[in-house]
Formats: sequence, structure tokens, C-alpha cells
Amino acid sequence: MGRLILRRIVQLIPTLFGVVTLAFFMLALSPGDPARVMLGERASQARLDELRTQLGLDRPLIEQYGLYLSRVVQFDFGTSIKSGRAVTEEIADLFPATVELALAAMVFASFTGIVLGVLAARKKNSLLDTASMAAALIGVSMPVFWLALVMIMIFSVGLNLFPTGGRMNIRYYFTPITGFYLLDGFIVLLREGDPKYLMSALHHLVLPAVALGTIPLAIIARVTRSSMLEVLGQDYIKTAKSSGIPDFKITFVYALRNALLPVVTVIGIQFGLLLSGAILTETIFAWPGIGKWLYHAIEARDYPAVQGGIIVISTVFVLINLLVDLLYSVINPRIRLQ
Amino acid sequence: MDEPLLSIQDLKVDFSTNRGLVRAIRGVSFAIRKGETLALVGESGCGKSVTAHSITRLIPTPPGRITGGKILFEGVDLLQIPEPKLRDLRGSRISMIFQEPMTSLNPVFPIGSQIMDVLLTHTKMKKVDARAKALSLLELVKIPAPERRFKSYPHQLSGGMRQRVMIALALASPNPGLMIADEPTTALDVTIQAQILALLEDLKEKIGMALLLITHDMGVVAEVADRVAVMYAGRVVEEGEVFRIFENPSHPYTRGLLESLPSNPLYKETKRLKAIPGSVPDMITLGEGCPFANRCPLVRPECTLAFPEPTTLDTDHKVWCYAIEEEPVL
Amino acid sequence: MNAHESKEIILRTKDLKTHFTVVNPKDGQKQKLYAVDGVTLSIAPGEILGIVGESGCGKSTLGRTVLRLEERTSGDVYFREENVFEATPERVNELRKHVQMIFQDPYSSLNPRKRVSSLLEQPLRLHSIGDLSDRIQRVEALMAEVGLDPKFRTRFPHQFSGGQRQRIGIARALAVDPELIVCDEAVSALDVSVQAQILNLLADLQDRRNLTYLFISHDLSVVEFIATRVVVMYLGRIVEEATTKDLMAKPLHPYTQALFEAYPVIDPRKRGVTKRIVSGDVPSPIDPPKGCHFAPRCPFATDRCREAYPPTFEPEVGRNVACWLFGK
Amino acid sequence: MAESVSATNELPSIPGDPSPFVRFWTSLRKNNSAMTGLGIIAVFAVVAVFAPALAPYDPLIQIIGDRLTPPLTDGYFLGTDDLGRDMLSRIMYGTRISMIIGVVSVSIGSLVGGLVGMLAGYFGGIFDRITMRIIDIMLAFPYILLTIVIVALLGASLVNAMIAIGISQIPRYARIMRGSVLAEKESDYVLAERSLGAKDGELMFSTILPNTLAPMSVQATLGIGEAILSSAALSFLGLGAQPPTPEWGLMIASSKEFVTSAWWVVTLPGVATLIAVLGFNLLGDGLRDVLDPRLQE
Repeated sequence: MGRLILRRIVQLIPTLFGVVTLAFFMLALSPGDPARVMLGERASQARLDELRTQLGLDRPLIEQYGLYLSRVVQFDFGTSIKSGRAVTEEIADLFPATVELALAAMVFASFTGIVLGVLAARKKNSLLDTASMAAALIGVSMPVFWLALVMIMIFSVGLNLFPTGGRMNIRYYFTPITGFYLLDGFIVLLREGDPKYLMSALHHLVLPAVALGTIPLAIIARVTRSSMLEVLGQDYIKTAKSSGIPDFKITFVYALRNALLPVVTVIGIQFGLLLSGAILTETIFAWPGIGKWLYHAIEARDYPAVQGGIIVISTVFVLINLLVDLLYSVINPRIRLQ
Repeated sequence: MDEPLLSIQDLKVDFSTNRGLVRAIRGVSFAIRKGETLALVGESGCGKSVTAHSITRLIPTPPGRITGGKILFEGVDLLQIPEPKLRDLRGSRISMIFQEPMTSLNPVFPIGSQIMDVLLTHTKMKKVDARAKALSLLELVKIPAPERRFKSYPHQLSGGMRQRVMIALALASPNPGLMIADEPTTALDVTIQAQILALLEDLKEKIGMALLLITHDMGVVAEVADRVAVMYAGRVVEEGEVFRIFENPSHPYTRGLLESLPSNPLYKETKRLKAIPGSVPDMITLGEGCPFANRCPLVRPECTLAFPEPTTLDTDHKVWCYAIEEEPVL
Repeated sequence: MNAHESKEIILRTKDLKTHFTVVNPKDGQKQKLYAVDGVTLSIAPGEILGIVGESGCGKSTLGRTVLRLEERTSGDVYFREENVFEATPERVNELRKHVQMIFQDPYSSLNPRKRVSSLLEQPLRLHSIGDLSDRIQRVEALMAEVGLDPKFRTRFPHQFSGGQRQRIGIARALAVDPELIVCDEAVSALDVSVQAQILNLLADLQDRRNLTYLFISHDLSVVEFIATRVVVMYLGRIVEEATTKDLMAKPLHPYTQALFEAYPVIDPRKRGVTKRIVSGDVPSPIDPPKGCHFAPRCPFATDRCREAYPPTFEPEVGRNVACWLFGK
Repeated sequence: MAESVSATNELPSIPGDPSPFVRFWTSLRKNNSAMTGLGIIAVFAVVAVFAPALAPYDPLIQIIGDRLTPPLTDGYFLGTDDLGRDMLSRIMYGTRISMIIGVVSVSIGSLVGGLVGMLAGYFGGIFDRITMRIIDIMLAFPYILLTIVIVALLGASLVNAMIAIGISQIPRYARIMRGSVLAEKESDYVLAERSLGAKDGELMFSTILPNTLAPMSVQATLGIGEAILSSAALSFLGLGAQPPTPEWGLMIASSKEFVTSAWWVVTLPGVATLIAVLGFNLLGDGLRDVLDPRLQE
């Protein structure tokens, strides 16, 4: 097992190297001049040249790349053109918000998706199966940003059940502790016995999490169902039946354990995709996370920020996939080393 | 004659397919006595596995459907009892082993716990006792170092070992009555097949259970069966004691089947086999007559109209064939 | 092997090895699989050489390597004294006119999207045999020769039964008029009654066209029926070689004996005779046992067997056994 | 010839036309999902082709006096947007754009990806290792992020969005193609044709290719749906179509501040997107059911 993990981590290095390279050249080669972006249209040539020298933009591209690479390995993504702050710092500030949202969405999607998928497979072609699979199909066919808007329209504007955006009631003077507001709210509850921060954080989280989780939910439900159906047709299920094992146990122990193997992979991929899907959802729900930040960075052609954002999101994505692969080999005894 | 352990009477099973309704089993009857080994033999698609799976109602429904007949096990019609009662019988009085030992065991659980699960389902054993019993079962099926193997996963075992585990699983009951073995050695190498057949023989004697052996291999039949039922295209065409079947095969199909074997001493010199011409009929378009009529050397006009009633040649040797009266009865 | 030195040889292999690299799913480590591990044999024209053995003995890989469908690891294959592995790709294609193959599974060895006519026409076209009308005629003749009605030439493989598909496979192999046909488990997937038809057909064709077969099968009775000489393989190596008659009369190698003992006898009266069933499993060709590969299961194994792989001995004229029991 | 052979010419009579295509079509016709999807796609295709004839208004003309007219009012079947443009006409013209984007970007992705996958799978070796490494790096970017980055590189426009979506979809086709080529390459019938003397080109394109089309066409169908969604997302972010193009995503984006007052301006383009994508997903699912050999019997 240890050797496998080590091998996989070593294998990651060229991939991450490729990611950094691609991110650098894509933006370095793209039209537009960062110096002009920073100084505005009316800046003098002298000022522009000065800034270019300062940013190292006057050097050959390959030299810039080498420089960038050497900084990236020290987790230095440069300074945001727009805010003037270190990109690493900005990302560190915003990351908890995105992770909290993505985790909430994923927990919601995985749990509901697996339950729906199992129930649908157990009663194949029943009303529940048809209805939930139709819903799942509609779920995967929706633009996520549109769903978010429609949900705001219905649940915030129409029914006034949830706030339209933000992470916490703005009237509360709240200083984040960990940056994960649910956790922070819980800490405050423990410390001061005041549940209002926890409740407010939860209240703000529900709508974006459900909106962001809908597509993964639909996908997980579909994969769970088809995986369950495939497993239920396997010989070892026939063996269990012919041994008199009760149906309930066959479904939820004998079959589900096997059926979950592909589902775990899908959950991992979806979790990674959620991080980028957040670009859309966070923008709509005014959720102060990486996605919204990256969106504005792209809009403003804030190259260091965009490069940094892409590299961080892709790295997290790759790490999650690695984690899922390892988890897969842990729950699949055919790969696990005894 | 004493009451048979299992008696199948006029069983009929249909399958609906894209191309139309397949009448896979068209009125099959046979019986197994306590402690006896009955081989249900026939070529692929003849319905022998479907028959076996019908006994414990493991036919996937849909597309399959049991449309008629009775399956009496110790006098109780298995087709009539409710599902929970049947489930109590499965694995305790009637157990099954399958062709593919590679896929018949759950890949994500250790084999010991799979055996324990069956024990705990059918008895009120404590876990410790179930573990001890499972270990003794592994020992019974001659798995070397059962203590160590107990925690093994199926993929860590060879095909032969897995089939032994399957047999142990089938014996995980306080009172096994009938074991249905569906092509238990087909996927195995011949040296391993010999081991498994010897083990089955041995266990039958020790435990006194009956064995319904589904196979296409006449060699396996000759090795282990007490009685034989020969199936062809959804019908039993001949049934009898194993010596009768091999020494006096009376249905033209049984005869053809035995003569097709390359190991038949008939061919030591000629270097040509006496093959049955033609191929198995399409089960969708097949009519009411004898399904073998289109390949039969003794075919008569009435053969294509209706399936014959059985002719009893002597005790326990029945043949479903019109041409049989002409044959001298031994 | 000396037995055939005097005679004409159509195909021979010299210490042929075909190893595969497989990846262990547990740790991603690469391992070697010794599928064929030093096989020397030869076939004379008109002979039917049976190759028999259990799964993992390398018999199918051997058949494929002979046709250069697998690359060898070492050793050589000679077709009429021409080294197949040193031939140019063009020459290999020419050689494939002379050596053909019949596959095990009649369901998977025919391209499901081609009609019988184009399946049979393809080899003719590839070797530029005749013009179009010629080829159509030849296709019909081939179908008739293997017992298929030429009017079915526009059908697709899925519209035939298993036996009929195998006839198509045979016709395709015959299309280029080969001298040698490698039959890789050619009748194993078929039901007994159909298997008999195909065996008869193969025997007829061999007579009529004076073909040479390399007949690979796990089924002893089939090999006994059709082959003139038999090679027994175990874990990538030949353990015994003899004429069919000699072998059936008296198997010498303990593994051959075990195989014969294990094979069911089609006579219920003889079942009482106590069998000596060999114990244990066939080891994996990834990690074959040291010394004689059969030693761990062999009732006669000595320390020497466990130490070194035995050379080939010739205890009787024309018989070769790789077993220390027959060493001087 | 021995008599044993002569009597083997009876074939089970199989009703219906025998060709694999006809077989495929008959089973597809029985598949509700596929037929519903095909129906939806057909309707959208007709609308796309005949948009100029079918649309009641010019999609770009602004009648400020009629701005934000609700549906079924004053002759506006689906109402008007915040600039007084007819929603129905805009959605109809949007169909054109979405269909073109879907087809073009999937063509780019599947042709490039398919070719790369075919060559990598068939020849293996160093080419395989290099291309698969590149594919891995592309897959290390989450799909939508990759698309966004490529558009950011090329500059925001509809054409660039198409190219970006196409490029982002290359890895999946390459992988699917490579996977099926690897599987087919080892299959008996390819081995058989190789043993007959067939050359690489023939094996790749005439033997293997047709047998890989099933998974590829399933993925391509689903890919069109996803391309439509991606294009809408890009336009929503201002990276795809530019105003006043009647692109669905852009329509949603430009009217999102009216969520509170005029439900239709946001809802309707989304519904159109949903139905169009649903059509392709239904067809894709249906195709998978029909083409998956494991499900056939």
C-alpha cells in the first residue's frame, strides 16, 4: 500500500508540472498587456516600460517561465494586479468559503444520490425508479447558473425562505476564526452559547449548496443505479439468494458494497468539478470564494491571479482524484495489499 | 417406492425476448430420491440450467416466467409457497453451486465471513460457534490451512479452491437435503475437475444429501451419476439409471450424443465420428412436436405433430420417442 | 528433435520463448509471465500435431507466436527453414498465405459487421488472388466445401449457429490455400454433437487437401481422436512428446499420467476403479516453481526435481520426456 | 464429402432484415428514451434551420415601449425582454447558435480526440505515452475551467467558445477511442484478419473503427448536450457570445437583475437550454442501452 501511494504521488509530479506550464503559457501568450491593465489606457510609455521591467515582462518568455516556476514551487504566485495583494494570500483567505460550499454540496449530493440510486435499482421500472431517473436526467441537462437563478427566484424572492446571497447575516459583526463559517458558528455556540451565527451560516449555505449539488446528485444517482443493477445481476448475488440471505441484506450489504466502487470514483470527479462549477454559483450567490474571485480576475485580466487560481484549483482537483484512487484501492480488496 | 425428495412435474418456463416468446421449458418431469445423484445432461440451450434455477425460483422475472407445473420438495410445492418460506429453504435444505467459481463469490468479503453469514441466517448460532463451524466446513472441503484461508478474499484463491468454498457455502446448514450443482466443473481444468468430483462424491456419502448435477459432459455423468435425465430443447427425452443410459441408450438423441464423443471406442480405427447432423432448433419457431425430429434418423410423420408420451422400458428407464416400440426391449 | 531429422519439416521452433509483461494491480509493479518458455518442436507435412495441456500452459500463445501474431522473446520459428522472425513485414504477410489459423470462439473471431461473402473474400483480396468474379466463385466454392449453402453468403455471422460460424472460420482459413493450419481450441466452444461434425470436417479437409495441422486443445479425447502425434505442455514447456498411439498406450511423464487419470471415463462401470488424483493447483506462469514445474504436485518428486529443470530424455525411440525419472 | 456435413444448412429463420444497421434501428425504435430524444432534437433542428421563417419578429429589434411584456400579452407569445425584444424570436434564433456550437465543437473534439486515441491505442509505444501524458494534463484541469482558460487565451467570442469547448472535449474522446481500440485490437476477429495478412491501415480504419463507433457515438451525443451547456455558461460569464447575439446563456446573464420582477426573461432561455440538452441526453442514454453489448441478448 505504502509503495502504491508513493508511486502515485511521484506520478503526480509531471502532471502538476504540466499544469503549471500550461497555465503559464496560456496566459503569457494571450492578447493583452498586464502593464496596461494595471496603469490604465492613458498611461505614458515610460511608465509602462518601467512597470514592465519591474514585472519582468521585458525579459524573454522562457526566462519569465523559469522565474515563474521557481516561485511557484515556493507557493508564490505573484501579486494580484487588481488588489496589489499576494495571490497566495488572497487564495488562502477565500479558500475555506469554497471548500465549505463544495463539501456541503457534495455531502448533500452523495447521500441523496446514493439513496435514490439504490432505491431506484431495487425497484427497477417502478414509479419511484422512473420518476427519480427522469428527475436525474433533467438534473444533468440543466445549466447550473440558471438553476441557481431560478432557485433564488422561487425560494428567496418568491417564498422568502432563504437569503439571496452572502455567507452570514451582514448585521452580525462576525470575525471568522477558521474561515469555515459552519465550524466557526459552532465554535461560538460552544464558547458563548449563542447559536445565531451557526444558524445564519447554515441558512445562507442551504440554497447555494443545493444548487451546486444538484448536477452531481443527478449523476451520482444515475451511476449508483446502473452500478447497482449491474451488481445485482452478478453471479455472487445469485449465490447469496440461493443461500437464503434476506433481500434487504443482499441489497444493502452484498450488492451496495460492490456497487459503491464506481460511485466513489464518480464522487471524486464530481467534487473536483464542483470547485470549478463554483465559478458560476458563487458569482450568482455572492459567495466570497475562489470561484467568484477567479471570475472577477478573468474579467479584469488579472494574470497572476488567474494563473494562481487555475493552478490551485487544478492541483486540488488532481489531489482529490488521487485520494479517490487510494480510497478505491482501500475499499476494493482485489487491489488492497494484505 | 418411497417418496422422492424432489419431484418436478410438468414444469413449464417461458422467456420473453426481443425476437418473441421462448418456451424454454416445455413440460419437464423427473424426480430425485434421498441421497441420490441425478445428472441432468444436455447441450447448451436445452434448458437444464433453467430447470435447476426454477427449483429455487431463481429465474430472473421478467424476462422469465414459470407458467406451469409443480416442484414438490418433501411434498411441498415450491412454486406455491410464499417467498419468505422459500428463502428459509434456500441454503438450508436446498443449496446451489454454480459454473463460474470466479464470479460466484462476493469479491469484497472474506470467504470465512461469507460462510458465517449463511450459517447465521439459518441458525441461531453465536458468532464464535459460527466461526468454528465455518472453519470445520473449510476443512471438510479440504482447503489447506483453513485458519489462514478464512480471511482470504475470493480473488486470492485459485479456481478449484473457490469451487471448494462454494461447496462449503452450500453445506453451511444444519441439515442439507439437496445440492444443485450447475456445471460445477466446466470452468475448471481437468485435474481440478477430478478433485472436485471426488470431493462431491465423498461429501455425499458423509452427509447423505441428494445431488442434482447439471452438466453437458457425458464423462462427468459416467463418473458420478446414479441416474440420468437427458434434456433436449426444453424436454426430457430419456431418463433412467446411469448404466441403462450408457449401455442401452434408447432415444435417438441420447444415442447420437454418446456416439458423437471422440473418446467413444467405436472410432479407434475409422477416424470419423458419427455426428448428429444439423443443429438445435430455434426455440421461438419450434412447434409442438418432438424437438429432435429435424435431426432424427428415425423420424416419422407423427413426430412433428405432438411430443410422445413416455415409454417405460423397464423399471425407471423412460423414453419419450415414437420409434421406441420397434426397438427390442432388453 | 531427432525423430524427424530425416523427414521433411514444414514448421519447427527452436527454444522458443514468449514472455509477457503484466502489471500487478496491487502495487503497479511489472512482472514477467512465462507463457511459452523454451519450446522446441517440429511438424512434418501431412501430420496432425496435437498440443494438449491445461489453462496457463502456453499452448495458445505458442500457436500465436508461430504465426508471429505475438512477438517472441527469444528462440526462433522456421517455416520451411525460413526464419519467420527475421522475415520482412512483407514476407511475413506472404508467409501467412501458407500458415493459417482457426480460432476457438466462433462468436468472437468473425467481424460482426461483415457479411460472410466479404469475410471470405478478404483473404483473397489481401493476397491479390483472382479478380472480383473469380473471387466470388471461390467464395461460393469454399462455402460449399465446408458444408455451408452458398446462398447464405449475404448473411452476417450472428445469423449462424456456433457450428456454422466455425465452418465460416474454417472456410476463411482455407481461402488462401494454406499448407499448415493452427487450430487453436477449434472445437472447444462447441456442443458435443456439433463438435463431432466439425472434427469430421477437419479430418476430411486434411485428407482432401493434404493439410498439416497444429491442433491445440485442452481436451484429451479430441486430441486423441484427431492427432497423429501429441505434445503435452505444462507451464510453458513441453513435458512429453510421442505418437498418439504410444502416448495413449503408456503415458510416461507423471503429469501426463495425472492428466490421463483425471480425464473422465465414458463408462460408468469403470468408475469404481480407484483413481490417483493429482493434488494441488496449476501454479501461475508468473511465478513458476523452481526446478521441474510439476515437482510440487508430483508424487515421484525428489530433491533433484525441485532443484533443476530436467532435460529431455528419450527412453524409447521417438518418445521424449522431460523428467528426471528417465535420466540415466 | 462425408454425409455428416451436408445436412447442416438449416438456419434458424430470423425475421426482419438482417443487416446490423437495420437491427440497430429496430431496437432503437423500441427505445422510448432514444425516440423521445430524437423527437426533441428534430424539433430543435427544424427551428434552427427555419428560424428566419418561423420567428415572428427580428430577434434584434428593440421596441422600448413594449419592454418586459409578460408572455401571452400583446401578441408576444413568450413576452419581451428588458430591451423590448421578442423572447420567442430570440429563443428560436438561439436554437441555431446552440445547435451549431454543439455540432461544431463535438466535431472538433471527436475528430481530433478520435484520431489521437486511435493512433495511440493501435500503435502504443512512445507516441501513446506522450499523448496520454498530455491528455492527463488536460484532464487535470476541471473541464469548465479548461474551457474558460482557453477562451481567455483566445479572446471572448462565440467562435472561440466553440473551439475552446471542442478542445476541452478532446481528452474524453481520445480516452474512449483508445480504450475501445485497445480492447478491439486484442479481439479474436482482429487477430484473425491480421493472420490473414491485413495491414495496419485496413485493420485500423476498416476493421477496428466501425466497432468503436458505438461508444464514440454515445459520447458524442452526450457531448453535444454538454457543449450547449458549456456555451451557455461561457456566454453567461461574458466569455462566449457577445450582445446582442440571442444566445441562451447570454440572454439569462443579461436579464438576471430582473429575477425579482420578470420571471420569464430568466426562466425561458433556461427552459429552452434544458429541453435541448435533455433531448441529446435522452438520445445518448437510449443509444447506450441499444449499443451496449452487455445489455443486448
